[in-house]
Amino acid sequence: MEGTLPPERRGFATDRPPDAIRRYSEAERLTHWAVALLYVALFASGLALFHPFFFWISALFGSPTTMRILHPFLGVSLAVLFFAYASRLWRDNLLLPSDRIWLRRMPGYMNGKDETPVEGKYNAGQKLMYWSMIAFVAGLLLTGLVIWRPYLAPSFGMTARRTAGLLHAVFGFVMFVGIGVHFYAAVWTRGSMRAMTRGWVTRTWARYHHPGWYRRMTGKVAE
Amino acid sequence: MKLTRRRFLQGTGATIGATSLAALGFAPERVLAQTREFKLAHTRETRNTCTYCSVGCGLLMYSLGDGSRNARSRIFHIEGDPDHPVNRGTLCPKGASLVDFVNSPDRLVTPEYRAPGADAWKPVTWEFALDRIARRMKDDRDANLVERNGQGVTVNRWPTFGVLAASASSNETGYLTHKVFRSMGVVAIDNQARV
Amino acid sequence: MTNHWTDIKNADVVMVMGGNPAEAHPCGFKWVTEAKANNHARLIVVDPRFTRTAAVADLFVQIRPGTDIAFLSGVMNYLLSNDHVQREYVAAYTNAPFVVREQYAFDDGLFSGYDEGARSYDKASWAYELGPDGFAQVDPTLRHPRCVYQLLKRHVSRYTPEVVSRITGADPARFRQVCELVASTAAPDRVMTSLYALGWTQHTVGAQNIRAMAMIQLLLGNMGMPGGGVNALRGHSNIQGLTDLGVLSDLLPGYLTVPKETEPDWKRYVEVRALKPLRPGQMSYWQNYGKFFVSLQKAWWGDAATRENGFAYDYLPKLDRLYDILAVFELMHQGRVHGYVCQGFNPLASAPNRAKVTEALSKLEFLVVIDPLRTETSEFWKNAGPSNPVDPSRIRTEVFRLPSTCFAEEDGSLTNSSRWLQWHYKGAEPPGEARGDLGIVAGIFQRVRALYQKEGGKLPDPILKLTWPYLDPASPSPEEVAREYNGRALADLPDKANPGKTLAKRGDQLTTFGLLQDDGSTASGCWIYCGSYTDQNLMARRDPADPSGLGLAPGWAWAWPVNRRILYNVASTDPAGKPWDPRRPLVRWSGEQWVGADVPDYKPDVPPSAGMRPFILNPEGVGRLFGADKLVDGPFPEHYEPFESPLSADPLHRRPAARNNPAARIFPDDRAALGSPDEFPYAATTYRLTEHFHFWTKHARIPAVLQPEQFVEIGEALAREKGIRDGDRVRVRSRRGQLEAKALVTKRIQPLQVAGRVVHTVGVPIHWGFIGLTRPGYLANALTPVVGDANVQTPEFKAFLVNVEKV
Amino acid sequence: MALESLDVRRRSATETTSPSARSSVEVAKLIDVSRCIGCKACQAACMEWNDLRDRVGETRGTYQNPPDLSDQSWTLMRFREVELPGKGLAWIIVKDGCLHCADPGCLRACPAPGAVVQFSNGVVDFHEENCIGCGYCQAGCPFNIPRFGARDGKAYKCTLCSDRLAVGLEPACIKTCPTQCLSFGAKADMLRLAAGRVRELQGRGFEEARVYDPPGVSGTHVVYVLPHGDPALYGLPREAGISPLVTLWRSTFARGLGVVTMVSVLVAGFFHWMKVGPVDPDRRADRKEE
Repeated sequence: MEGTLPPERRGFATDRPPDAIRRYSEAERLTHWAVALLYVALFASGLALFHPFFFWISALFGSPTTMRILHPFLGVSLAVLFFAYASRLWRDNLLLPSDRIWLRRMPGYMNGKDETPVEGKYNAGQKLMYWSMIAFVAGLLLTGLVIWRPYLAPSFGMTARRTAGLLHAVFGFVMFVGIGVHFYAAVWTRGSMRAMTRGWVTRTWARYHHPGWYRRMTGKVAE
Repeated sequence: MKLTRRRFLQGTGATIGATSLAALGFAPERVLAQTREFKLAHTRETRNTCTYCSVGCGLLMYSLGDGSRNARSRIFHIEGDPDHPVNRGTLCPKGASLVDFVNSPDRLVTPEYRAPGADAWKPVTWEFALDRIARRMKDDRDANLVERNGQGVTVNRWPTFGVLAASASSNETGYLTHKVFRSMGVVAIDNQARV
Repeated sequence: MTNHWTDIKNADVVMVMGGNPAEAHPCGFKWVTEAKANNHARLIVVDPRFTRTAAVADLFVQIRPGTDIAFLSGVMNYLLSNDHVQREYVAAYTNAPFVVREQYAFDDGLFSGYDEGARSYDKASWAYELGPDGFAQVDPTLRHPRCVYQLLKRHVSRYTPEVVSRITGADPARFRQVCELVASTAAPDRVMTSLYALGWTQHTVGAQNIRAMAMIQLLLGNMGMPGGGVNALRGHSNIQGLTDLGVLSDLLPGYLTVPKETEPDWKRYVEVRALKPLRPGQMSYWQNYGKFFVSLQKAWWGDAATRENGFAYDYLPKLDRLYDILAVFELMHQGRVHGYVCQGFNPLASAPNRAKVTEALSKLEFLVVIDPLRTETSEFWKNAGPSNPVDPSRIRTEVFRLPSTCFAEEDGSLTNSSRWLQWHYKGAEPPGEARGDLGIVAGIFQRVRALYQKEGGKLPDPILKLTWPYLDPASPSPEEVAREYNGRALADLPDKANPGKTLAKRGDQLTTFGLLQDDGSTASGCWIYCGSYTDQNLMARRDPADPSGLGLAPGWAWAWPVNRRILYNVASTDPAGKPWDPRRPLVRWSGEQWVGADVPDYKPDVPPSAGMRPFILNPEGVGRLFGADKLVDGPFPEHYEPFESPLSADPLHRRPAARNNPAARIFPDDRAALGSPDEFPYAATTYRLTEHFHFWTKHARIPAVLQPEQFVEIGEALAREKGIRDGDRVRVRSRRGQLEAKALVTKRIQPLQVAGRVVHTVGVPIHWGFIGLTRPGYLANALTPVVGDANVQTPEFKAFLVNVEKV
Repeated sequence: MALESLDVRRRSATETTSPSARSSVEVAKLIDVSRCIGCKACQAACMEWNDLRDRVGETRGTYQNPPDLSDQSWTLMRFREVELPGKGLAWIIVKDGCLHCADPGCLRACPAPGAVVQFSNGVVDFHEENCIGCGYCQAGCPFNIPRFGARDGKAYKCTLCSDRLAVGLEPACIKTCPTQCLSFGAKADMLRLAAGRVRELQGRGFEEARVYDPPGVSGTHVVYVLPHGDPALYGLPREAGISPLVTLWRSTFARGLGVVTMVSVLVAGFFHWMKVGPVDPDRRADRKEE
């Protein structure tokens, strides 16, 4: 069956159909994937420190000590890139009253029902993901700074360091759950991955997932 | 222990095996929970007395080398002598850090000479230093020894030369110092007991 | 120490005054801890500062520096007026019953016989009333108005608690507690020990400070007792040894004294020293002086010391005056000393008035420094910024610096404060070209002797004929020298009790000074050390066993005299020879002879009924409450203000001559360098810290880490007044110099109410200088005055005046 | 009591039980503050034995030097002058250093396997070759003990001279202590000794004297006798225990739950895919076109 599909419709198709719509700019994509790679490294190293079952991961970083030294630097890099990226998206992610309806019907979509038409570039789920990522990255950054040896930790009190250590782990955990949802959603909704790798989506995809945005992008604006 | 060739090979083999395993990350658990090697094993132990105050604490000194010709001994650790009836193994902070006095960077290592008006030391040989000291002493003694006082009483004293002896030197040093300088007629001999 | 370190554990009360053993002798202080833990002992600390010893004391009293005699006399007054004395002991073993000459008097701070011009006493009146038999008269009832007991009672009656508090600043309630605790040891089964050090000696009244305590101990019956005694905690590892060996300007080995020029021949010299008993049946051990002296001369000059030449009496120099270190630096300052050897001694740091010492050393023609370390003295000519601001080009002194070994690199013996001679062994090679002191001294001597052999010169005989029987003349071995000071028989010594037998064969090492002879048949370089190196080296013994449980360890090393661990130990028994305290039996009369855990300090076969008293060195046979003519500044201690006192008026005497110790010597330029309280209002005292040893450990890394930088201690009240905070830099000035250091503001030095005014004390730890691994600092002796104890010239480092300001 | 792997009770970041067939006598150091003269011999002996040399610092208005514990100072005398009501001036001098907790917070917090080891004799030892320098041990410690090397970034603290203990010797500080402020032996013996000292102190007017062996960390292998009682006077926590934050943070249960939850997310995604499959509007559009 796959073989019968036009090339542009296959998973990570590289042939851009002439009527494709650009969804993410090159800069956005590069930043996104840089952040994603950093996240993977951070999550892996964080996991090694979080639970001894995963301590073997530290060997992938050369040595446990190198891993411990790298982790905070990677974290700060992630935060810088992430916030630079996120700062350009906040307008598109403002929550609208219509988002409430979308959210209410979300379990339905997850079970195969069609989506309620979405107003903006992002649906309510994506918006919530956006805001929660801002919260988690900020939380991880701040708590991470407090326990960053040898640079910053010594200037904080022990209660602050203990609290930060605990919160860092909690944020890391919750963030993993969020990122899991994010990643799965991207895989689950065919075409999204291509949008973030190649930058374009098909008209069908846009019309289906983000009709408002589609209308704006194609000029077929009702307003 | 006699080291046969076979035993040697076994040992080497085991060592190579162990190190390569460790390199692969199979460090034996034992290494992970090993304590530091005991640093005094097989070292040479000498008994001494603390050089500072007059409690006279007993010391055990540990030095490099086993006394063989090619090893130059140096003390690297000192602790209290548990048999000593007074200190019973204990030492005060000064005694506990005696090794840093013995090996102080400020220890003198060569005879030195400072000429009149000079602003620096010049390293000299023992011969030079001792010859010149003896010369100066003899000249001064010959010039200033008082053989008789005003009443004609034999007094045989040399008042222009003095000695301060060390109350941290041994009895033997103190005795010989006293004997040598008193025989020359020196009256101005003192040690720290005066101050 | 009359007793020894371990013996402190036997005490019921430990009185620390004039010392700070927790800080200066921590491992000796261990035995105070033991006494507290195992004997329920109480620890009293009396000091101008709340020291580390005070930190673990049961009772601490702060006093003004230099007022110890007032405090102790107040204690004596309490003991005598409340009859808290060990009556039986006092009557039998002290000179309390002795009647003093009628001419003796004391009035307003001066004893009879004072010559103000000469600043000295004619001591003729300070003597006992002698009977027609030549013996001192006694009144066993102690009621005679001129008996020592009554005189003492009268003398100390002025030191009422009010007067004590007025002079010393001590809190009256706490003074009273001290008196009560001290008095509790008047019981025969309770003992107090006294631990003191330089806090008592470094005063113009140093010897009398110690006498005052000795008198208290006699009144309480604590001398000779295990857990008792008056215990000098000596400062250096072998300061006891060098004192025993007489390496002092006026001493010869074994507490023999250097002849004076008023003693033209050896007979006269011995006569005035071999004192006859003052009471019937007494031993007066110094009667043997001639034997000790002749044996010394034979050790030094061998065959050249003959009866005909008075055993080479003229080979010894004769004194015309004192040549103590203060006098020598005065002479040096006048340009009258040309050559000087400093062997392991750093006088620039440890002699008073450092500015004067620098000037004096600059006037030398040559200076020889023998030391393992770079001392400040050896570099006195080297500019080191403000802490040694000299111009080398103007200093013409030739300086030789010879590297010597340290303790770890030599064999030999050291005598600790317990009088134990302990042998030690070389553990490593010295660094570089450093040589042992024996080799260095021999090197100098061999060369001087060779010059006299070659060139002749003035009086060569004492040098040419000095015995030098060492296998390697350039480097005598410690064993050879030790065998020499122990002594040997030069001829067979016949046993008078068993005709035909000998006590020692010719050439034998002697086993006891009892064998020494005054006919030249024995040689011994230091009679009190005789018995230390017999056919074996007893100093190297290592048996820690303590069968008596009293801590004597008789098989460990060797103690002088004759391995006796507690001096005057027969005084621990009552006049019938039974121990005062049956729980602590040291020695006793068995019915036939003296036996016990320690070597009895007595003639072994004389029964107690014979009336011989236990203080066998004294012609009286008893301990002296009345010092007679032994000290130059009075038969009783009297409080005199330090030469620099924060009080402008004498709180005790009206007579100006009695303000300071009237018999203490002070040179005119040093008197001119004394400061007045208007300009320098604060009392100051110098002292050690536990982390450091004098000026050595600043060259050692760990001690430098533990106490890295110079500081002075200032009480909170004074600091507030001066706007000084912890860690500020302050300048401390005296009339003689100044230093800059960090301020350590503390609650441990409180201002005292003294004679109607407030006196602040400033604490000046020593230990820093311009060379070493610690941060550079100033030599504390920049501040101190050149005036010494009237008897032994130990400088007054413990009480002087300074001013303090924030830099 | 050779301290080799079989004498290990626990290792950091090791969820399985360490080989611990042997059990040796539990040891303890007793610090009787009433006997301490603040001579710093313990500091000197510690530096000397362990071949450490702290830097030559400066004086800041106290006898306390160096100012704090460090990778070169594993023990430190802390000095405090206190006016105690009714008792006058007290110069409180406390030897600070690792207490070798029976339940060590450092070991619980440490994420590096084998960087913290607890031997069956009670010694809690840092093995710096395994240390990654994260600082969690500091957060875990109720007594603020571990310090990091400036050059190597590794955590250091008192080892109770585990190398000396291994050959049957007492720790260097214990051996040197001139006044028997420090004693060493079996913990049971030390507690008996401590109880005796407390009784003696009470007889000397220190009615509040007590033993400090905080139950919050299941007891320690360094036990104090505090003559004035109140631990706060000596700079010790009144209620010592591992912070609940750290307990939660490093608890096996919470972390296990975290891991399980994270794995569950992955599994849930997989199941969802199985059940619902992907959303593919392009494909759906094709179908519509068909």
